[in-house]
Amino acid sequence: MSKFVNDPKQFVPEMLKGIALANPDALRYVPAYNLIMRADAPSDDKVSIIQGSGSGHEPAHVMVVGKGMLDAACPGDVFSAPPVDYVYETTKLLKSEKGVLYLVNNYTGDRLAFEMAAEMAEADGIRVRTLVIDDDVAVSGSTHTVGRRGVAGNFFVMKAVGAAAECGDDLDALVALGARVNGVTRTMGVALSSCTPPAKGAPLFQIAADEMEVGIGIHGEPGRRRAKQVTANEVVSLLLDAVVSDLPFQAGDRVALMINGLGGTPIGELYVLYGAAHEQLASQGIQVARSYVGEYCTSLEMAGASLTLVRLDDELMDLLLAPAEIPYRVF
Amino acid sequence: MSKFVNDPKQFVPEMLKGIALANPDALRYVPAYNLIMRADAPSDDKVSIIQGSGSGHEPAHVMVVGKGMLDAACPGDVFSAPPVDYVYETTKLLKSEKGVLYLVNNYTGDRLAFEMAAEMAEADGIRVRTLVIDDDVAVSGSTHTVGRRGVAGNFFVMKAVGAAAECGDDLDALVALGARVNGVTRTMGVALSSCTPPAKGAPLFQIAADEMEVGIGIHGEPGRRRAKQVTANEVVSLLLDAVVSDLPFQAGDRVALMINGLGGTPIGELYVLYGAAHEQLASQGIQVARSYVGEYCTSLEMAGASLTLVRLDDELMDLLLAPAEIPYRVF
Amino acid sequence: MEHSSLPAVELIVRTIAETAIANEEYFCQLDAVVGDGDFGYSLARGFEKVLEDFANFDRSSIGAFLRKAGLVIASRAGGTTGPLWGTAFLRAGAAAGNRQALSPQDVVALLRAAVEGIRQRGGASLGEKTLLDALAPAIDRLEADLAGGVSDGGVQALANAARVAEQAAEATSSMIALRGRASYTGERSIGSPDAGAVAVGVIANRISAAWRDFRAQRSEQS
Amino acid sequence: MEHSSLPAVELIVRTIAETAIANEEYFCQLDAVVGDGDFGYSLARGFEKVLEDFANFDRSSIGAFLRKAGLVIASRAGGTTGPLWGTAFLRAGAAAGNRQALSPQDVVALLRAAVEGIRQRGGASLGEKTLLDALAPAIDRLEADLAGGVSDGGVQALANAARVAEQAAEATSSMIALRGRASYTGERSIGSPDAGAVAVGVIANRISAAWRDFRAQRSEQS
Ligand SMILES: Nc1ncnc2c1ncn2[C@@H]1O[C@H](COP(=O)(O)OP(=O)(O)O)[C@@H](O)[C@H]1O
Ligand SMILES: Nc1ncnc2c1ncn2[C@@H]1O[C@H](COP(=O)(O)OP(=O)(O)O)[C@@H](O)[C@H]1O
Ligand SMILES: [Mg+2]
Ligand SMILES: [Mg+2]
Ligand SMILES: [Mg+2]
Ligand SMILES: [Mg+2]
Repeated sequence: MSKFVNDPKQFVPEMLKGIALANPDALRYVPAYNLIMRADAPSDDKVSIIQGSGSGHEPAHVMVVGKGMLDAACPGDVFSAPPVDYVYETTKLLKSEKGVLYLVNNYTGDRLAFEMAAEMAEADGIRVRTLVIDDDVAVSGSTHTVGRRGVAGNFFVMKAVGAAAECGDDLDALVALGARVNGVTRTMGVALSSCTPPAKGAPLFQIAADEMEVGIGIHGEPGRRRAKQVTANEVVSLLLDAVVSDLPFQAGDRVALMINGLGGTPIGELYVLYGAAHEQLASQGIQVARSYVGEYCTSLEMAGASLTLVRLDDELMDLLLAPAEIPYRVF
Repeated sequence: MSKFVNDPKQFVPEMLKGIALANPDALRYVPAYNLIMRADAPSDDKVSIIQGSGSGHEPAHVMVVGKGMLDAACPGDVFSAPPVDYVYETTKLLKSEKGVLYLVNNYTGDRLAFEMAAEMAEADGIRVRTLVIDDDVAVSGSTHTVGRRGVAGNFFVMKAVGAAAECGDDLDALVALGARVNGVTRTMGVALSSCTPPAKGAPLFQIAADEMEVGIGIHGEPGRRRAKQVTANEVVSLLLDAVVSDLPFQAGDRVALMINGLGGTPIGELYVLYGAAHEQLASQGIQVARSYVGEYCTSLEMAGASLTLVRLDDELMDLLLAPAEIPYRVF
Repeated sequence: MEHSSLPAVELIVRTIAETAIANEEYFCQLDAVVGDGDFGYSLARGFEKVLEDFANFDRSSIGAFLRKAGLVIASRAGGTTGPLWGTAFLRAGAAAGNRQALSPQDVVALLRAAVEGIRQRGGASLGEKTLLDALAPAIDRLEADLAGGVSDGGVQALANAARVAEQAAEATSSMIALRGRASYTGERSIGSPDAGAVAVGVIANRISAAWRDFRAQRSEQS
Repeated sequence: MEHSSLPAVELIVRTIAETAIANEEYFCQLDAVVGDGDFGYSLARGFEKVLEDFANFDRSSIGAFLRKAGLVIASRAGGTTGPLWGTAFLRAGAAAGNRQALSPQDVVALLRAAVEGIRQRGGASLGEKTLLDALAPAIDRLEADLAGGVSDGGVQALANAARVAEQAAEATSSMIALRGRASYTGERSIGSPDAGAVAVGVIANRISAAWRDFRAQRSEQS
């Protein structure tokens, strides 16, 4: 296992400690609940936004806590939804007069944990609303009773509601906004390799060196099909076909285009994908008005990428451009 | 080869095209010379700063062109210094009354290319000065006639001289500043895996799954020794021992600490290293005043990390905190 | 199993916990085939905490005891497992109420309440390749065996129920997963049993053995 | 090799170029052992461009022709190779000046100028495991063989020089690399020959063969 790790069971806490040490003024770390929160939260003038999910998707979500994004993140172990307790205790610590907004990626474990925590928090008199994010077009069809997964597109929901919350928007407005963003956001990913959770010590699934998993989930869940690897341009075509036809995006649309690395793919390759996607979209009359290339929602060290499109309007563009300050930064 | 690539020989141009498409207003791309330059450069009120090196180290250097950082980057192929021509033509396009500053990582190929280009540009009446960066402590001792390598620490030189150039500092002042930053910057890296240049299609070197290369270079060059993998805390100890003792850094120093990913290591692991390094430094009385965790100078998809320390003073801190706008960004 | 008292309930809970911990890796492996490989981990973390706090659990009634176990599981186990298994114990506790002993019918009612909790919380129906597909038929069998009255304290009935659970778990192999992370594998989930269902089988088997030993000791002593 | 004229120089340059391109992968592999594996790639890209522009090179003199080749190599080949090989051709061109033909002594002087250019540009001394360690002894041998005059137009002298280059390249195996990317391998570079030196040997060998054929054709024709 070629990883920087001490005791694998302490991987998540040690990562969180590192984040806290790197951001002593901006963040507070509560080890008992894997909680990373803004040092200046909660405030009764602002809805508290909480996201939680399994770990291993960094920078999502523990590295995007800060002004204009999340107020807190309470991750579970690698690829495991957080225990109810973490969510409940986090909710109590982030309690605000304006209410608490849960952003939940649509996975059974996450939904159940937040649902139970919400019941408990509401019993304490805390106002909670939950927004479920499900941007992954790979999962579709009638057999999927669990619905679509939430993947890299959750960045846009966090960014938009984070910016709006900073302006003082109330809980219901934020839920409506988040639902609107989720409604115009679509993603599909492709994996070129597997990944190894530290505590497991072995790859999550097997994939041959010349194969790819089309429609991969961010926990190594299978997607639509296993196929032979193809060129970067062809990868972009098949991702775009699935994503564009789903909403559908149409000629004349202005979009944000995200090429998200899954953890092991260098950013140079992501830009090769970006260039191809930008041009293929242009040829369909879809204009990329804002670009995001890098790692936003990963699967440990998995080689692969996902492509997200968001249909923009002026309000959404403003929210995306609003300033934000988080641990995940260059300078 | 699990990579997103079309024709491997077109890997670098396609990456550059992607960068240009993602930043249509800020950047200009000149395919003939692999050139990425600020759209608003050159200006006779500002020294033009050019960096060039092999590709495969992204975001260095093509993704850090912009206000407050580089004015242009002209990379060679993957892990290969740029041809003289690229550097020379770039220099002509970036010609400024205030002069042109070359930032060159200390590798023979890069030095020779910039040296020949400088001779040619000076013959054209362009004022050029060159600053060689050599922060890697792995390479030392009397046998190394080529001197130390320039690695991730070059970020701090670019950031500092980039900020100072934006304030109108003249060429000599920038060279002096850059030399000063380089003089207080030290780095060492460790690799847990090899990497595969697209045009080569096979790993650059062989390393067993339980081994690490201590003191790795950013082109897969060997370091100090091959060893069995150890815990994250032990990795930090041995990197810090080498880096701290070299300058040496001392109790009472305020430093910037960078944990740089080499391309294939997820940021969660980098924060595990960061936490350990921060604490080990604190126990030596060295205070981390500014942190950088992420990818700054990579080796394609190599699993591994480097640790950089910079001794700070107030002027340098201000330069690091000065705003900058580059393609490599989160929002 | 004429009238199960708190010591009997403690034994069952402890046996579940020890089995979960002992099989952490096996259960993870099963989940890795069609799911995401964390089931054994989540289950073990939850029940580890149960054993850790065991001595201090509220023992004022069987219901209080089971509710406490449920809270600990829900609070400590991540994934889908924490909420589902936590809810199961909480509901069983609620069904037991402040009883100090359970009749065979109480035991069945308590198990039915647990199943109903899982069903409500997770929204799954039978045949969707979840632990319900092992749990429900095993309880059916137990109810049938206990209905006519038993002479051995339920030893044979539990053994039968465990066998049904194991067989039913095995039979989930032919199902297509429609719930949890495994559902993303779609058709590919066919051919491997559901991790949660197998866990129910393994645990039922251990409970059956533990109960047999427990009864044997009691009759020696008496 | 009494008096080499432009066609002879063209043949040599073309042979170097074709050999570099044909051995791209082999030279990369050699560089990968102790260096960073790009030597063959850089060399091939440079000489590809030489062949591409070949027809349009300035042919007003041997010096002009060689300088043009040097410029193209320096401008197109990356790595250390571009500046070093480019400089070598530029210096050889400068030494040739506007001559239309070269005496054997001119050829040696031109090669010495190339070596001196590499030495100045790269700062390497003999014994530091670079291409100089094959090139310098081969030129020494060529100079010695040509000194007494030759009757076969230099065919045998070139063959001898090529053999010396190959042997010297082989002998770099025991050296420790002190220049270029290979120097970072330190002690580990011992046991494998230097890529640049091997390339010089291979190229010298191909030049020797090409020259023999060229002379044979000429004598048939005459
Ligand atoms: N909605 C559901 N209802 C009942 N049981 C479920 C449901 N979803 C999953 N399970 C059970 O939980 C097991 C997986 O648990 P776990 O690995 O913790 O969940 P996940 O990784 O999917 O979040 C499955 O094997 C299945 O038996
Ligand atoms: N300073 C130097 N002087 C002369 N030859 C050198 C020098 N450095 C490297 N070489 C030669 O160049 C070859 C490597 O070329 P190349 O791969 O392009 O360089 P690099 O990858 O080190 O930039 C070596 O095998 C060696 O023969
Ligand atoms: Mg899970
Ligand atoms: Mg090189
Ligand atoms: Mg699971
Ligand atoms: Mg090389």
